[in-house]
Amino acid sequence: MSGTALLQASGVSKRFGGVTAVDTVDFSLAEGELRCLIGPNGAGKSTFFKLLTGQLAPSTGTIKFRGHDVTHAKTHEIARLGVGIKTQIPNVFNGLIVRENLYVSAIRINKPARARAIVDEVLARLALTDIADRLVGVLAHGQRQWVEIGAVLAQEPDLILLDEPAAGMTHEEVARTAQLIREINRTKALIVVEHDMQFIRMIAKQVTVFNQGRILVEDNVEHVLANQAVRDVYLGKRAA
Amino acid sequence: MMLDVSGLCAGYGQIPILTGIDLAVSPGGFVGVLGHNGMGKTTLLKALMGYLPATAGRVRFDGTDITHLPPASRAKLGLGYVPQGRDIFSSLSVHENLRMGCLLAKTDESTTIERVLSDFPRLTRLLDRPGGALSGGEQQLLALARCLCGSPKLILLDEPTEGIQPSIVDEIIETLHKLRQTQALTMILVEQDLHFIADLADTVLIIQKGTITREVTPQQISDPALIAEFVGMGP
Amino acid sequence: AAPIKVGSLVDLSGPLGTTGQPMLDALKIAVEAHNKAGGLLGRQIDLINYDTQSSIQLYSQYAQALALKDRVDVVLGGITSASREAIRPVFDRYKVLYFYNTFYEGGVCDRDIFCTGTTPAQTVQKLVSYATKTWGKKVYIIAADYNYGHITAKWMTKYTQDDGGTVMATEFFPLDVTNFNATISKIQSEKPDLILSALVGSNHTAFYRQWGAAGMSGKIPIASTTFGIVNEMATLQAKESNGIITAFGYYQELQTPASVAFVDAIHKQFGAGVPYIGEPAACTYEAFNLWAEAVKKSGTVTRMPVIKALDSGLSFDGPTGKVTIDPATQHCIRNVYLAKAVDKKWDVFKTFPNQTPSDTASVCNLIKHPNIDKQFVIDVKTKA
Amino acid sequence: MALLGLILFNIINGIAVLVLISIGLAVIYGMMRIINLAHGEFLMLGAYATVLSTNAGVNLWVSILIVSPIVVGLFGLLVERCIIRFLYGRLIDTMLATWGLSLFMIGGITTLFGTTVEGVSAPLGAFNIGPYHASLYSVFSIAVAAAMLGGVWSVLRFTKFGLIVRATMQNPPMAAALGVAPNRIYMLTFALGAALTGLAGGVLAPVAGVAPGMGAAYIAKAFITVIGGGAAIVTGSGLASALFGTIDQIVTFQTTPVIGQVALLIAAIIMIRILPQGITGRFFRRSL
Amino acid sequence: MSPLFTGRAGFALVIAAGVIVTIALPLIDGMFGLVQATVFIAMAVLALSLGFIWGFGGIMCFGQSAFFGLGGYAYAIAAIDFGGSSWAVLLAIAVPAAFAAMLGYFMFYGRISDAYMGVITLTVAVILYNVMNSTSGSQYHIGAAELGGFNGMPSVPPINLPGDPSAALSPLQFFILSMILLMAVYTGLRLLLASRFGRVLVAIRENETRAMLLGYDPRFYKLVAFAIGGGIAGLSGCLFTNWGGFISPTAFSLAQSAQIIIFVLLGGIGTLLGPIMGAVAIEYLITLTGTQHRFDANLILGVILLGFVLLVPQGVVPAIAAQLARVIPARRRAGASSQTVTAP
Ligand SMILES: Nc1ncnc2c1ncn2[C@@H]1O[C@H](COP(=O)(O)OP(=O)(O)OP(=O)(O)O)[C@@H](O)[C@H]1O
Ligand SMILES: Nc1ncnc2c1ncn2[C@@H]1O[C@H](COP(=O)(O)OP(=O)(O)OP(=O)(O)O)[C@@H](O)[C@H]1O
Ligand SMILES: [Mg+2]
Ligand SMILES: [Mg+2]
Repeated sequence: MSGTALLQASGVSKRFGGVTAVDTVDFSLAEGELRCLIGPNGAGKSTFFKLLTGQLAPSTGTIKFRGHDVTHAKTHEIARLGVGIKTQIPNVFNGLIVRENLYVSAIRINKPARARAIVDEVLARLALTDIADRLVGVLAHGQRQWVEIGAVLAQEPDLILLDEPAAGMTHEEVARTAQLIREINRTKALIVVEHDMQFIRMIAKQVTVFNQGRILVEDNVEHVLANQAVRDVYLGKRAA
Repeated sequence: MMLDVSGLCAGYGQIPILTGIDLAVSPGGFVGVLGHNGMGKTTLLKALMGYLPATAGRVRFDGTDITHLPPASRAKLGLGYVPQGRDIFSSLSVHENLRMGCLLAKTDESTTIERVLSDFPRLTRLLDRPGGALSGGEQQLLALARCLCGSPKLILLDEPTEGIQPSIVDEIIETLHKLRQTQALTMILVEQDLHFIADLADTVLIIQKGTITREVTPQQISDPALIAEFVGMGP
Repeated sequence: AAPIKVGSLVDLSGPLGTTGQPMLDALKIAVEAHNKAGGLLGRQIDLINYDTQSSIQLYSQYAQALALKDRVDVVLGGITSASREAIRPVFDRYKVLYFYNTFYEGGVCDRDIFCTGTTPAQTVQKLVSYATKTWGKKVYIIAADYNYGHITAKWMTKYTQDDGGTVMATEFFPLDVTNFNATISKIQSEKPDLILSALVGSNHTAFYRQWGAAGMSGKIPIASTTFGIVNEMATLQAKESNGIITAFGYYQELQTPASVAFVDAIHKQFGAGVPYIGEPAACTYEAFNLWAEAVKKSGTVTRMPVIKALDSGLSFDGPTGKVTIDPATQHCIRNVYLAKAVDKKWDVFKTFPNQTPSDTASVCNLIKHPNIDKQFVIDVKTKA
Repeated sequence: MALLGLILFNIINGIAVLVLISIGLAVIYGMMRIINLAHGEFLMLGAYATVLSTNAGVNLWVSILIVSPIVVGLFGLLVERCIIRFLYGRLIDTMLATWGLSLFMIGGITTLFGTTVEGVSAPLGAFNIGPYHASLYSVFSIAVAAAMLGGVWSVLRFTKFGLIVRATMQNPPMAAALGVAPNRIYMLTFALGAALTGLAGGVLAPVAGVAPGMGAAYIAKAFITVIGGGAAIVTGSGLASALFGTIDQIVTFQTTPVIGQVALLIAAIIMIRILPQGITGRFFRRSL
Repeated sequence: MSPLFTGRAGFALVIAAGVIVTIALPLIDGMFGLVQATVFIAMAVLALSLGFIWGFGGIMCFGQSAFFGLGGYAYAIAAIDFGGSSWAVLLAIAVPAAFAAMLGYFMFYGRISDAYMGVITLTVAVILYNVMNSTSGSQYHIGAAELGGFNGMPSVPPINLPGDPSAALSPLQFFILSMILLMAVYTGLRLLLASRFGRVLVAIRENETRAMLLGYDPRFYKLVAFAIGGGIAGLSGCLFTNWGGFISPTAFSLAQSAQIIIFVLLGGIGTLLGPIMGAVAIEYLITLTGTQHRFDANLILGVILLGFVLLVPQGVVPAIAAQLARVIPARRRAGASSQTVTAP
């Protein structure tokens, strides 16, 4: 792997009682890379994200971010190193309005004036401006997804983890999301989990396939989608 | 008509969302609903299920007027609901979740559960795990299975393929097809996955800003250009 | 002429309501009696009373109301020492004469307050010496865990030792303790000749219940300085309370004419339903009458002259017998009675006339130092 | 030796009392997340029911085992219909309401029956452990406590009702979609909790100082026990009772009631510190 | 919340009202009115302290009386020992704040979840109550100040002009001082909530996980909020002790704790004006019930509360706000301010 690994997970496992959700995974991400993570339901993708963000502590193995060992670091410490995540089940501030959600995210490292600027910018970019003053708690599912993505962007992290960002989004929104991700990727590294293959195709370069907690294959998108094992456990006959 | 909705209006508190919904589903019919985020798809299903009071309009189900019935009574009449975001009983085991599904089952618990598990084999090895611990997709499967336990006449499905791996999506499609043959199953399906809808639905309704603006055939929606036109304009 | 204003401050609701109700009733009787007889100095008497709801904060609040809003000429009230200590500063500050009429641990030394209830020196000593003489010298003390309990326990110890007895153990119980089994076991294992109890409040009534439930009633005799103040007699069954001995300044069973008249008057006016009329009620009644005497004597209701009149060793023949103000302590020299519980009644079997508040006297002399205003904690000499 | 037996007996009895005063709360709080500030008064009502009906000539056992639970259960039902049901999903308001209710009950009882009432004394007399006497009635209350724990647990664990209750408490709308009418479940659960509390009150009546304000003495301990027990309401309350009861009794016997009480409280704090999720939050996760 | 109660206008409104009360009350009402009002104010400050940590920090504290009592005792002891009151007042705030900080560290860094915080705080209060109760007797003293057990500490010297112990404040002066302090606390809290700290605090209340994922350490924010709340409660204890010249363990009692909660709930949680109103309303009611003799005090209070909950669910201030919002259309506000963060 390239020496300039942004993220480096070696031999990482997570067990829940009997269940081994993540099983001795070696994973490495280069600066500015865009990586797609696919795999069957229950393969351990979200759990892996939880390990990367310190929401869970690995049972074994080590995780390094830019050389710092963050294996047992607290969630907020990891976030401060520049890791942002959109979780699978949206984590947003339901009692606050959309604008405030982004503001809280932007204000950590910025002065209020700058923070507001960022907020407005992100709102515009995600076409959230006209629901900017609604309580997030009352938004539709898809809208909440966007708000969460917005919060992550306003945080201006160097590595962005997206757990099923396109879930429940309409066709052209998926396209929009893909577009957005490519933009972001110009400056930042991302790991994206998705089950929507069209979406994956739109963005993917390098793809990692999880299965039963282990890495099944790691290759560029064409090869992966062509891979028989992947078809068997994941894609099914409709190779799309 | 299995379900007959006319001029249905509903919303949250003072906020009106649905502004006059008309739709009819014949027994055995599979109706797809397409629409942008925030256009009111979930709201529609919630209103049909009785979570949101109808501020105007009528809902008839299987001959009886259910406009003002509470959800439980509608369920007893044979309405099934698989909500968006699954709503698994997280501290109950998968098996207990299924048992809850069996409250309205015609056959006895164990046989019902066996039947359903045969349709969703993946759940078998998860039976005694806490529902909350399941992965997103596993939860989606469980929600569907739980709903089928009660063998409802009409199922309201809210984005069932969200976060499901492709092969399982296919399985679900097959399963639903099979059930459609084996049992007299009728369904309203809110979905973003066009392929899924095209495969199952025999009519597709486009919903915009709380009203149904177009009715199209599955064939049509496989053409992206048309879709862009129907659903296209942003929220 | 404008009516004279008398203020009353006792709990009518909450845990202490049982104690407060008869105190107010007694005061009403006293006031009405005077009004019928044409009032004081030719003026009618208005009684202004507040329900302090067993809350200390309300004591302060209403005390200020009486002093500043109603501008009363005298206040009678307070039940727990805590309530007294809460309102004493108020009446000191606004120069209002104040009578405190419940038996308490003693030691209050303040020119603006008269304490008409009994103190340990008057009751405990009698109780203990009688108990130790009749039952034996090995004593087990149980008391409520607050000032009154602690100080009373000290006196109990002292007097026990004075009578050549020994205290095997002393236990204090927070007021909200409801399970006494551990203690009951301890007592059984210690095998004392008798138990001295200063338990307080309805929660502590549970002790006598559990004591009975454990089949101990009558097995080890109990003497108490507090039994009865929250109507324990009414709550407990005869077989649970029979044989318990107490010492107080008054019992409603007392058959003197004054006593009988007093009790009848209250029952006539408020029905036989009123809680037991004990020392606090009687003392309140006498307190008012003492004050009334002083007002007549000094021909005014203004504070200092009335205090002087009271301190002239004024006395009054009340339901409890003859009560006399002791000028040095502004406490009362009064009779003390011993009684035994028999079928839910008190059988008064011994009288000790004119008992002086010698405990308070040992620390307080208002004649010498008129400007003190504090409660002394009398340190009781006991052997380790 | 005999003394040891006696102490042991007290410990078990102490535990039983904790179970009695907390089980009803455990059901109402654990199932409905309603912080019932009137819990102490429900106990009081149960005690009054026993005392009054006994004084009215009803057989003591009938009063305790039947009258009290029914009276308080019905009262609970009434409260649920008239007050609580309007406040579901509004924890805050239920607290306000139940606090008001507790005041109302204290006031009401005082107005109706005065500040004191002639209590009933414990039946059954005593039995001997070596040279010591112990209350036979305590044996009875221990039995009742055990029965309550076991009963509630089995209901929740084995019966369909239990399953439905657990599901409904977790996600009412979904339960409704499966054919359960949540309001009925709430109503029943609340009534059940009340009835249990009433029974407890009845059992305590002969060994407690029955007065309108008696509830205050129990409520704190009840809450500490229930919440300290953690997620699994029955197992939790049981274990917490065992832990706190033992500490309380032993320390009290060794030192003084004051220290005993403080020890209990400190034990609670330390326990929660060690097990931030309560006893059953850590172990017995899947229990009830 | 209606913008009427938020934003600068609302704030100005509230303060104006405060000033008017401060000036008008002494004119219209007599000495007693003032003294009475003063204790209500002390309670209002107390309610504010809980309203803040609970409504905005999401910290369920069932033992707020612990800090109230500590404040009271700290003041009493210091005032007796040091003569002058300046130090006493500072200690009355510092001691509870420090204690809250310690307790907070124990709870938040011990990852103790909400319901359990309730129990722990409640327990701590009960312990303090029991301990203070068993300090009767001259052996328990701090300097010249005897703790006095259940009977408490009577005749506590009142606040005096700084530096001159002899110049004790008159009831009028003390009333004005209390009023000023109340408004100061209110203002302070509003500013705090409008600041970055306040916004993050509320965000944490809404979703702790998300806050962490954004890089904030919830434990720290909660700790600070809790300590501030403790300090304010202490201040209230100090005012209370001054008002009655007296403090006793009942300050720590369960009843006291419950009452504080009720203040907040009645006024409306998630607001600052609410707790103040709630406190005054309840205190006034309780005082009233004691002056009538038809019904049992508890009975009346209970009925009123029940009726209130059923008729005005969301609490006084939100209810009023909602009403106003209906009649007066909400103004739009610019910038990243939000309905839920800036509180009335
Ligand atoms: N807290 C937990 N306790 C027990 N098992 C768990 C827990 N969390 C996750 N699991 C199990 O770990 C496995 C991986 O879960 P995870 O959510 O990572 O899957 P996933 O790859 O994200 O699936 P999906 O694509 O459906 O979201 C699943 O089988 C799940 O049941
Ligand atoms: N509880 C609520 N209170 C007020 N408004 C709500 C509430 N829930 C949803 N809404 C609003 O109703 C509108 C429709 O919501 P709905 O969930 O039906 O959209 P949807 O079509 O299901 O979107 P999605 O595809 O994202 O699920 C949205 O604008 C949303 O903001
Ligand atoms: Mg996942
Ligand atoms: Mg939806």
